[in-house]
Amino acid sequence: MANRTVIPFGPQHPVLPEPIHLDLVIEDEHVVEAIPSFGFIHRGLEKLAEKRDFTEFTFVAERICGICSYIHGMGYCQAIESVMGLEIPERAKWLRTMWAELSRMHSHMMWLGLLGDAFGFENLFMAFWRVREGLLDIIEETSGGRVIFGAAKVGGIRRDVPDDLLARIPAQLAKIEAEMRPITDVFRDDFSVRQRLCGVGVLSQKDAYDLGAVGPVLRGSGVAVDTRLEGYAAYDRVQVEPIVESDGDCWARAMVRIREVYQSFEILKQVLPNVPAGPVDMKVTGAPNGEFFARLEQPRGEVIYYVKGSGKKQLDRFRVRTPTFANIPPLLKMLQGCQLADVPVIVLTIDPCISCAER
Amino acid sequence: MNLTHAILAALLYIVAAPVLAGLLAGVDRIISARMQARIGPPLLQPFYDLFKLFQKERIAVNKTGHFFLLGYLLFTIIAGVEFFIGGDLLIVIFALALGSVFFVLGAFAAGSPYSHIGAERELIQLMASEPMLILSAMGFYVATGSFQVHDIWSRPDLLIVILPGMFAGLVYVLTIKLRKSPFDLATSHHAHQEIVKGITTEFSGPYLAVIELAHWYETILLLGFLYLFFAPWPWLAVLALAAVYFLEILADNTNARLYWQWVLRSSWIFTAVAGAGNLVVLYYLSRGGTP
Amino acid sequence: MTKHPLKMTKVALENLFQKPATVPYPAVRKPVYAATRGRIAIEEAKCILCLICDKKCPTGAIKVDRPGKTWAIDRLLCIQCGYCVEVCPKKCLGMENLYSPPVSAKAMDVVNVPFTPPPPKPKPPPASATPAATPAPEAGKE
Amino acid sequence: MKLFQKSPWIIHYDGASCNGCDIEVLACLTPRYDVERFGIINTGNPKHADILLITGYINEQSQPVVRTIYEQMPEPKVVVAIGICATSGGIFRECYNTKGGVDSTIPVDVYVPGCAARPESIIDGVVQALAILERKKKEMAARP
Repeated sequence: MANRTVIPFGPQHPVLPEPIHLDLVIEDEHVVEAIPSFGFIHRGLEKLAEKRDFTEFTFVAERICGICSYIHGMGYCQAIESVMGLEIPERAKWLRTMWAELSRMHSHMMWLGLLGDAFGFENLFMAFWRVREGLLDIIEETSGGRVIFGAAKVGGIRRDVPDDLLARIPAQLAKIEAEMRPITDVFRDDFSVRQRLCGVGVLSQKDAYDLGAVGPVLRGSGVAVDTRLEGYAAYDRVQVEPIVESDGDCWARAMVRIREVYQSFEILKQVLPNVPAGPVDMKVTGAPNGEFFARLEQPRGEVIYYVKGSGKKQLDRFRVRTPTFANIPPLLKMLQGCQLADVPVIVLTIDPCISCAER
Repeated sequence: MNLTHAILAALLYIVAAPVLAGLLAGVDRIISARMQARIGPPLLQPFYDLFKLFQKERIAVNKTGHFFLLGYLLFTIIAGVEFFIGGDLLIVIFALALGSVFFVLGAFAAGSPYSHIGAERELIQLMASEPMLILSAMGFYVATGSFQVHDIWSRPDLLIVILPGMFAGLVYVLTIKLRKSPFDLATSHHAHQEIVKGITTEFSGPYLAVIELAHWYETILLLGFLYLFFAPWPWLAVLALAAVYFLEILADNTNARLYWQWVLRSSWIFTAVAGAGNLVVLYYLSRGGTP
Repeated sequence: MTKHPLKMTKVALENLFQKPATVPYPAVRKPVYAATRGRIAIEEAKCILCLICDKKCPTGAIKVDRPGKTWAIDRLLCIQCGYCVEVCPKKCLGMENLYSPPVSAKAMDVVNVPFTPPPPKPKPPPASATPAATPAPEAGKE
Repeated sequence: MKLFQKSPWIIHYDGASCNGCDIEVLACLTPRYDVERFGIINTGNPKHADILLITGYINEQSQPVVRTIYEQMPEPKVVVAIGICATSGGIFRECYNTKGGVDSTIPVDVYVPGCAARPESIIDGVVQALAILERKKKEMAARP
């Protein structure tokens, strides 16, 4: 005979740096239901595409989200290039792959820190963000921006990376990897961390599939789907295996991300020595006429870009289905019946990027 | 202890405890920052914070809540004064509990659900910590034959030797009382807490400062409790207290926040094993080995 | 799987006895890289007031006034994308590595440009804008 | 003693930004930049905060939220708009549901440019805000 209380969670909440509002109906400390409300961050970028020149829209596409910024820009450009039938230079493809992996790593490390923070482990937050700064240095040195890379361009990339810099990166990455090891071990082994993650927010394989989960949420529940296997950019020439955990709980999702960071180190080891010489961009004339779906793997999961043009400089239609958007139904499922203390942890395990979800 | 001494001790506690606790909090924050590979704030930062809070605008969510807060401060100080003038240990423990109850009532007086949940968790923490405190009073009684703090600290023998379980139990409970991770359920020194600031959410400006001040008095009182175990050897006591506090900071920086169920269960088990176990052994020994 | 229950304790204690990772910012500044995008700067002597940057800027931060002979940028609108630098036909715009400082009031950064545009062009403003903008894509993709 | 300069507590709200500035605000708290050196704590609770760091522009839905947070903060308080979106609407200025920068809803004291604003820039902005906070404190004391 517990009292039902409604706890407003967000839009301003210390655990969530982003605005999403959840009305948590709780009995004692158990969540009976979570009712989301959205729109705090809706910008209407898909409408904006109709006003902007399609090449200039790249800058907007990069700002769909500041965390997976580069992959948004890259995915948009890929969709446009496919409509226009452009085959971009090899060097650009390899450098795109490099940045995509760097951005995945920085996103995952950021997330691991935030997850630590969500269960009150401040030191873990600090540790991951400390290590992540080294990665941001690499990103800034190669692309010129810390979080918004500004390197995507229709027909290639906007900025070439000098070869001596490319040669220097592996050493820097090795240092970061060495710093990563002890703190990811904490995630794997620490008693209090396991108390807070194991068996929490379990999403069965069937539920994950039926509710349309994507990315680490889906893979954490034992479904091996990774859009990188589609072989866009240079992914057809590097070895990528989908990383799968079978438990479906918060710990499994964290493990998927940790292992993906290490996988990215491996991919970069394959990419960096193999970047071919040559031009990085090509001349783009005309305007897109036709439509295309581009599918990419973001840190948060599969993202879909749809573009439709009719030979004008402005696109007729632009649509992006972001991974967070797809992961919200599984989230609501996971929240049912959890403890109040688990809410931030579970919300974070889908790696919510609300600005992606609402565009 | 005569009256003049008592008044002096009380005044000394009222004046010196916040200074000492503030410095301790400053050291705590610096060491925490270093453990996180940061430089951290200046040593006097807790004082800057406190005085700033007193200068902020007064926003009253609920006047009753503020009255209860004054009760919290008052009873915490009374508990401390009773302790440092060498008074009755039981009065100390119950005045301290009363102060905490006032704090909880203050949080309940505000309408916010965060504040309510924080208050409920504070009650749970009280439930987790009180048995050990009461048990320790019994431990002191069995060991010294008196509940008077004055009698306990003027004993020539080192109490830690016969009450190690009590000491361990109190250290465990201290983590709860100091609001350190893994037991920072009701509120936290850090921002990131699923219930925002928990029990302190609805208090701002000077009222928040009162809470902080009361917390400081409480910290010194609890450290005083631990001091009793080493009373004849002050240097050893200071060293031991420093070590205990360092361990608390280390625990804070190496643990996730746990569930309230876990906190309650573990502290009771710990109380039962370390505290009660110690007591049983003590009884056994005091009867010359016959039960 | 190996168990390291005290791994974090080790990390915390190591951190305690090491130099903090902090760069004490106002006193010491982390070096900027050659690629770092900070703020847009103009070599006004080279500018021909062609309006391309004005037209191409994704946020409309750059305002070029041909009759008044000024080039102006709103620092609070500039997203440092560097597109103007790419499209400038005279390469008079550049990306500095240092960012622009915070301000408490909004203001345009106005630069006087010595170049005098040929007189016939600015007379019909819509007509002058179009021919100036058309060569832009070629200029940007050389 | 200039206490407000020594102990500014911040609260961070994401109006409608792309997250770029938000993660840079959080990066300020982390070891590399460590703003706790200036006594800055991220409180996450408007009732405890002195400085409102706000990123992203304002839309219909976030407007009442921003206003509420601002009103819940006790005096003296300052608002720092971080990033281009917060200062002017930035690249999303022409979107259909934009209200404009943060100053369309609440008074802004310091504008921090940058897309995304760099942590150094944010630190500069907050340090500028401290002087304003101190001034507001004096004004508050002078008021009857």
